[in-house]
Amino acid sequence: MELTAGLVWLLVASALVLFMTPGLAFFYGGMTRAKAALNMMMMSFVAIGTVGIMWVLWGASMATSNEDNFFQIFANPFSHFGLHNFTDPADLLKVGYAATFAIITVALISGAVADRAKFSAWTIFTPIWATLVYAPLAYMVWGGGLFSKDGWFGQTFAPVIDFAGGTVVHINAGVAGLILVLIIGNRKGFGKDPNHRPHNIPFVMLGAAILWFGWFGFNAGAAATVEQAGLIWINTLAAPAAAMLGWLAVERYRDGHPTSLGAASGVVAGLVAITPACANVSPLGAIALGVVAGVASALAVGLKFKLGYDDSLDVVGVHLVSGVVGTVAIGFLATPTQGQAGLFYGGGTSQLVAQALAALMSIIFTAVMTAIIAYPIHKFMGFRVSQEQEVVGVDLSLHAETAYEFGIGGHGGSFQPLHDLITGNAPASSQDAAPAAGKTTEAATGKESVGA
Amino acid sequence: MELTAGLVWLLVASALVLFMTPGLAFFYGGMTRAKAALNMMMMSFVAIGTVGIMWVLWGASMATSNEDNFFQIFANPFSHFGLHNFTDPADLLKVGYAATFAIITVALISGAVADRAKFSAWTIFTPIWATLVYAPLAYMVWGGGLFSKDGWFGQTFAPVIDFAGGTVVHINAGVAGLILVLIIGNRKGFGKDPNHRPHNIPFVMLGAAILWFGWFGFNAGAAATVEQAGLIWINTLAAPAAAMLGWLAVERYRDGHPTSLGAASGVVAGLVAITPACANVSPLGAIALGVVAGVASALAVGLKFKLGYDDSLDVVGVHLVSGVVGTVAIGFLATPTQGQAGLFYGGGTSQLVAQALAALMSIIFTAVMTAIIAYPIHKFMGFRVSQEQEVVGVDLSLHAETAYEFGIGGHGGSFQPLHDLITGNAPASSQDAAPAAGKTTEAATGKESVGA
Amino acid sequence: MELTAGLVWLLVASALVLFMTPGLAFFYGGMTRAKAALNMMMMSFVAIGTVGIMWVLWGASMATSNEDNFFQIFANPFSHFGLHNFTDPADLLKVGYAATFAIITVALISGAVADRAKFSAWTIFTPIWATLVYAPLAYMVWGGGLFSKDGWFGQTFAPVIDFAGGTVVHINAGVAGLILVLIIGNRKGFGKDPNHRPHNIPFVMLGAAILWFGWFGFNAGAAATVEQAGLIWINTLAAPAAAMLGWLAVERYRDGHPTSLGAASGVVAGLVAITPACANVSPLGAIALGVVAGVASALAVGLKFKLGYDDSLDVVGVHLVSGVVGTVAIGFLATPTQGQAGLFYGGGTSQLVAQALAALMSIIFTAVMTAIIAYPIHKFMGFRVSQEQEVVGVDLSLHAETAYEFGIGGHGGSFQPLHDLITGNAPASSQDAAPAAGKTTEAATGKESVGA
Amino acid sequence: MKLITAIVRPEKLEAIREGLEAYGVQGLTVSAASGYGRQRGYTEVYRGAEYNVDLLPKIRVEVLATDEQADDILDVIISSSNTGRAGDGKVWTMDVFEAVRVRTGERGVAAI
Amino acid sequence: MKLITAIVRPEKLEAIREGLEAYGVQGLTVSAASGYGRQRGYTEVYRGAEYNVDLLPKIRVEVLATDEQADDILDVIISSSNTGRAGDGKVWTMDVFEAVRVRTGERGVAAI
Amino acid sequence: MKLITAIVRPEKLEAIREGLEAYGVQGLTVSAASGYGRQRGYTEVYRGAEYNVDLLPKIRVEVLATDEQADDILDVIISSSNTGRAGDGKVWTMDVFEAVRVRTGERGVAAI
Ligand SMILES: Nc1ncnc2c1ncn2[C@@H]1O[C@H](COP(=O)(O)OP(=O)(O)O)[C@@H](O)[C@H]1O
Ligand SMILES: Nc1ncnc2c1ncn2[C@@H]1O[C@H](COP(=O)(O)OP(=O)(O)O)[C@@H](O)[C@H]1O
Ligand SMILES: Nc1ncnc2c1ncn2[C@@H]1O[C@H](COP(=O)(O)OP(=O)(O)O)[C@@H](O)[C@H]1O
Repeated sequence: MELTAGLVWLLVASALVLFMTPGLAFFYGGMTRAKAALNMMMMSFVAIGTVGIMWVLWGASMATSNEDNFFQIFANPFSHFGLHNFTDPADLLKVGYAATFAIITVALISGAVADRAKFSAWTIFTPIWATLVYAPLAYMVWGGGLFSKDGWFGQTFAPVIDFAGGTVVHINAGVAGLILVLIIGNRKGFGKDPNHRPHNIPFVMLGAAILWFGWFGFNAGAAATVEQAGLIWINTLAAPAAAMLGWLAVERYRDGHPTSLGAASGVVAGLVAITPACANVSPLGAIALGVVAGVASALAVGLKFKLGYDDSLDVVGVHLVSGVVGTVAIGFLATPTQGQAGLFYGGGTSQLVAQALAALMSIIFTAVMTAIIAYPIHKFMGFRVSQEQEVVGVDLSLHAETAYEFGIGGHGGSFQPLHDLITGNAPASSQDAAPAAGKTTEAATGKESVGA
Repeated sequence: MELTAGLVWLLVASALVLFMTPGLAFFYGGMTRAKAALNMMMMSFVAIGTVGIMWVLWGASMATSNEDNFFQIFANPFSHFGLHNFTDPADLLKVGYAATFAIITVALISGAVADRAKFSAWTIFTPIWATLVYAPLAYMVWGGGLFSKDGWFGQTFAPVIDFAGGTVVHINAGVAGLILVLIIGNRKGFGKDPNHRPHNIPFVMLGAAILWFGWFGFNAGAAATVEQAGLIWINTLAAPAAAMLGWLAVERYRDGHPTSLGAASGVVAGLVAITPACANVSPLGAIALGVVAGVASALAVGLKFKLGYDDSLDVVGVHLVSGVVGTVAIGFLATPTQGQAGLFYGGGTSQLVAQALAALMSIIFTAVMTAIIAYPIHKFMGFRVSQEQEVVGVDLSLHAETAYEFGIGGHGGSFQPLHDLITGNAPASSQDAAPAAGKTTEAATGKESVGA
Repeated sequence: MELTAGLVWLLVASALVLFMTPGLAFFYGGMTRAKAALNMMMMSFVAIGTVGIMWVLWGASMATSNEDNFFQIFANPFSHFGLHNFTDPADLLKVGYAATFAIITVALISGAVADRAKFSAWTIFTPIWATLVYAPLAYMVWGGGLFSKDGWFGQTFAPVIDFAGGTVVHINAGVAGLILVLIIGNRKGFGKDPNHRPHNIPFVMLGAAILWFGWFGFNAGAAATVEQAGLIWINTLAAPAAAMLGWLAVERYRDGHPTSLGAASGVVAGLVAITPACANVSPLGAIALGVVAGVASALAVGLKFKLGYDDSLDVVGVHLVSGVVGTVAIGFLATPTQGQAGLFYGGGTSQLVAQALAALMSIIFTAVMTAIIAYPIHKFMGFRVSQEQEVVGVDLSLHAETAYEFGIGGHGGSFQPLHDLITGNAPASSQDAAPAAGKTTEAATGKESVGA
Repeated sequence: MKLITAIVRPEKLEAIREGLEAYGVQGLTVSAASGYGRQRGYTEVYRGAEYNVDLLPKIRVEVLATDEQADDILDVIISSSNTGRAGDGKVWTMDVFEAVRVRTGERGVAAI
Repeated sequence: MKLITAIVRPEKLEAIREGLEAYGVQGLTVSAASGYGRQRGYTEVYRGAEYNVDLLPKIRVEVLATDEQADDILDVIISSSNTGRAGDGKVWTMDVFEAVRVRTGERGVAAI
Repeated sequence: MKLITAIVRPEKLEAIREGLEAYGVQGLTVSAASGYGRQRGYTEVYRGAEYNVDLLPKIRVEVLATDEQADDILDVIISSSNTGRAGDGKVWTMDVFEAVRVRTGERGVAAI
């Protein structure tokens, strides 16, 4: 089958959404301390690896509608295992697009546990969580399950409107982050240590920019018509623009200074809020929604200090809060032209009830399931590093690396040519191999230490 | 209406062009001092907010052709207020695309006033300028106004050829930057202070890369045919490539060293020059135009020191100069296949006269209007920070942030858990709220100061 | 001709692939020392300039199939000189797409000679190498030459399967890098100097992210059908995901620590390996291929220390090794649905033989040709800087710049307003020009030196 | 007068400051340093190549003090930065010939 | 011989250098420092959480000098870095036992 | 006791460390500095505007030593960092009144 316009757009949108996860790595990585930046970024990167592979193997199968499902909660993981048995020519494209959503949802969670999560535990947690939490929720909302028009919930209340992932992605990640924090605990010095402030704000802005760019694929990738694509595009511009101004206004009036971290955060809050609503609100509705989300999240990020849980990079304050704002706002703002109308457009309260209830049920589902997955991992292999590793920095202690080395002022050290170990030869034999190798081995005396 | 290939391309192109503005933030942000980097980036980011919202509300309406216009200068701002009343299914897509042009044009101006503009004044200036300067010029050139084939100028001389914004975007921004500099004045130490040199050249290159990438959407987004799209794509590769080499050659022979800042600047100069001409010159013409633009801007950036105006990041030298080069070059290089031929292709001087005259009229229009907007702002609320704020750095004094914190060597300080203020509770009451909150409040003794 | 879906995708893909070269600049630039970062990035940037222009002038003509070729090795460079004489409306789009491949292949080579190559020599080397090595190989494999179905090799053995450039791009660049290293020699302190470690790993990850993003255009840009596009997309996700995990596993078990540099490197190794095979293996095949490539390259990067050649950023270990892995693996893993089946799918050994032989012949061709080009350059103009320039850093000695300036802790210096030289006026005359210019000139006393 | 120079663990800065403030010291100067001593370093790995980092981050704290206070200040610094493990650092005092407060030009003990 | 150490405002480096050069000093060494003193700090805000930065950037200028010149140099530094506001910094001198120019091995006053 | 301070070329750190280790020194402290002296600087160019950088990167190496060892250590440092060209740097020694090892509280020569 020849490429169609819609499928070319899906192809592009999938690449855009995949690009968002490294964007998130920068958004988060710039917000941590310098000595934990690589680890922060690695949590996003490795999620592409683990969730990407898991999705190809059984995740796509679990989230795809077919006859063979488990109580409207997930589909048979083996019917398309390894992506075989697909018949529609466009199916692989759709699987790719869906994979990128699974990946970023998992990566989003990592912000809550910055600076202290054990990388090995995270690597194990990610594919399990994607299997037991993400894939079912995606199936329930988008795959024809519980919350869809064919599901029990959809038929009892109303089918949930969640165009691009208010519940499936943002509420889901926000709740999972909160549960992880409650299980593994706060950072040493939480709320007191000034070194917990962002080490590289331009990276945060770069991350926000990549996220925004990719979000056009995220929101509009599944647009069916020109009208819908145009509306989604405009809303994906307007809501974050408004949320940025909203967040900055809060800062201006509360703290006296509008900050760049606030601008970047506001953009993301606005993007989160418009995600479920992008195809169902008018441009003016998107502006209103953006302002509300920006203000709500700007106020919410301070809550963790009041309540004492160290959601380090505000996954709750930004993704859960603005995710709920966006999901519930649909009940008010949905325009009649795109299906069910919201309360403000004379559609009554039925959609509002459905939205609120679905948000609540997603929260409970994710909270319970995440605890069931994370608690045993924490119990048996440990989900956080030792205090000493935290003080040294997770980059060094887990990855044996430091993010930057700008010269004498940075770290330094001796080069130990342990490369012989790489290939398994003894130093003695390698000395004869080649002049340069001999030179290398000579260095192994431990005398060549330098640096600062 | 189903998605068509052309509209999918518009969808992608719009996202690409929006991505250019954060790209510009890095291009500019890397060129300032470290202590003003965030403010520089914020001027671009906030323009997405203010101009984005303004465009949705009334800007799109002003720039769009309809019966109801004001002396061929702008259209009725209220006929499509909030983007209602559009009838063509593709209209919202076109509005989105146009919005991204308005945004980046405004952001471009900020380079002229790096390190010293007041952020609040800038936030107010941007939507007003976009309303009174950008939207009219866009209407006059592209919306069916003065310079178009139906306008007075177009019928008297010839319709201006400005495919993607030589006058509307680059000349416009360059002139506005110059006027702002003349109004708010030079940086302290202009021309003498070695700390005015770029603090992060990789960021400049990243910005240039993102700009180039997005510029394919900028130039080719409105391509009508395959032939045109192909030609524009090639020209958008060839002109900046040639301009990069041209700029580097100037540096090699004048200063002895080809620099990376020069390479990045040359790329942008070439992109600027090909912008109006991209659909009307041959690939060889694009190479020639690129070389001329690269050389011209490389020579022009030194002028500010001679003439004594502190166009800090060379908005004039790059955007105005190469914008004029590109706009006027069309009069010589336009190929006959794409409409009116240029002088070198036997088309006579009529197009050349039209191009030069239009450039001149744009310069005058923008200069006058920008002065009318900026002068009162400067007079009544102040458009620049105090000398002390400039010395401390605009990042700290305006945004209460610093861009980087790489460890002990950087800034440091005490964490004052003023979070209680966030939620409005008194410290005392919050102490009882939760154990961790109590811990936080305990820190408020002001004794926990650390850092370096 | 109106835009078609396939051509819109080509338009987007071309922009994506062009974006890869700056991505590579960051991937490589982050891996060098801080004092050589700009030079590293410049080698990629200038390749866009030199190869871009060369491709427009004669490269496209050489690589394009037509009657008039030279022993099936390259086509007539003059038949489409300057891109004239093209008749198919889509031809310019295809030329643009092809140009981006030529550019990145050349840029890839630069990693081998980090920190010491002379920029002027590199600038001359790049267009010559692209003309005499890249364009012929592209013609032989893709343009209808030797290795294609109409060529001698293709008819004798089997047409080589190299969908997106295992031989043309990666083996080619890897071999050229190796030859360059052998000609210009190792860095001072190779294998001993701890300062040779990466200075900015987030940049490496940014580079890897941009590469991955662009690689969807690279691999899928030429997809003919929806099925093929979907398969390629999935494989371009799965193989690097698997390779990342493979590389991390090697590090975990060999060195004790999975690193972020390893994750980024694994991604690139997986992308390299899937490049030739992307349209011919199943998703499970892509996962297997990714794991093998990740493990193979993780083991191979240590070889340079054993063998004593300073392939600084592992062009051989990553691009040559994984390029060979991918090219040869097709002989085993090619599925029957996409043409010739591989050994594991009952296709016999004929394709395997063709793949291995073609890889070998490419290696020999590139090695010989690169030596013929680079050796005279090294002999007559010198291909590497002096030892003193290397110690000072190539950024300062070749480009008169430093990458970063974060404040007092960095470099510093006096601002010498030599701007007068720029415009050629004597200081005295310029003093009268304007008050600010006078101020500037006053600074030329050399007393205003500051910094640290 | 004396100048007390302490090369100590970076994470001890806060404790030292609190201690000195409690004792009544009005000012101090901090800068970055790296040290090599009995404390063992750590290993960094880049593409399989190992680096043994044994120059470890430290901070230098300097305090100008009168002869009388110098010994007390020494004790305050030591007690607030001691952990009992290698790498705790060194503190030393030197005689100062003259000291001046730049703001006022005051000299000697008045300048501290 | 004496070593003069000045902890002063970063923006004063240029003035000090000009002053010392005019006086005839041939060399000096500069490094980064942060200081805590009577000068009040500033506030940084990140997502609503406030940080009170009171360790402020300073530079350390060090000059080796003969006993005779030491006092003049002290005066030059003070007069070129004084602004009269808190945060101007401190300058102190210490006795140097021996000094060597590495290039030639010259010792004592000849090494300066 | 003596404190030996050396301001030398950054690339000489390794040689100094090897020399001192061979001599038997157990620890040292390194920090970044920039110096201005007889060594000429270099030029940076940004968009055609030239900057004459004459503050050049140096490192500061500090070693605490007993009075007896101080002179030998001085010699070791000088011989391992000398290149004979301008910019080699300066080394000086100063008397130390008291020294303490933070870990154990040992004072005087025992603390070195
Ligand atoms: N002789 C010395 N001269 C200067 N600094 C030293 C000396 N010995 C140790 N140091 C500094 O003290 C720090 C701690 O030294 P270390 O030997 O680890 O502690 P300890 O002596 O308590 O075992 C070192 O990192 C170094 O900065
Ligand atoms: N007792 C001290 N010991 C060491 N450095 C000091 C001392 N007091 C002040 N300083 C340094 O001098 C700087 C200026 O001190 P400050 O108290 O603001 O000035 P002043 O004493 O003129 O009011 C401080 O930032 C700090 O670096
Ligand atoms: N009088 C001085 N006081 C402090 N440091 C000095 C002095 N003179 C030189 N230096 C330091 O020594 C370094 C080398 O000085 P330089 O004059 O180039 O060497 P030389 O004296 O051997 O020619 C300078 O960069 C500076 O850091």
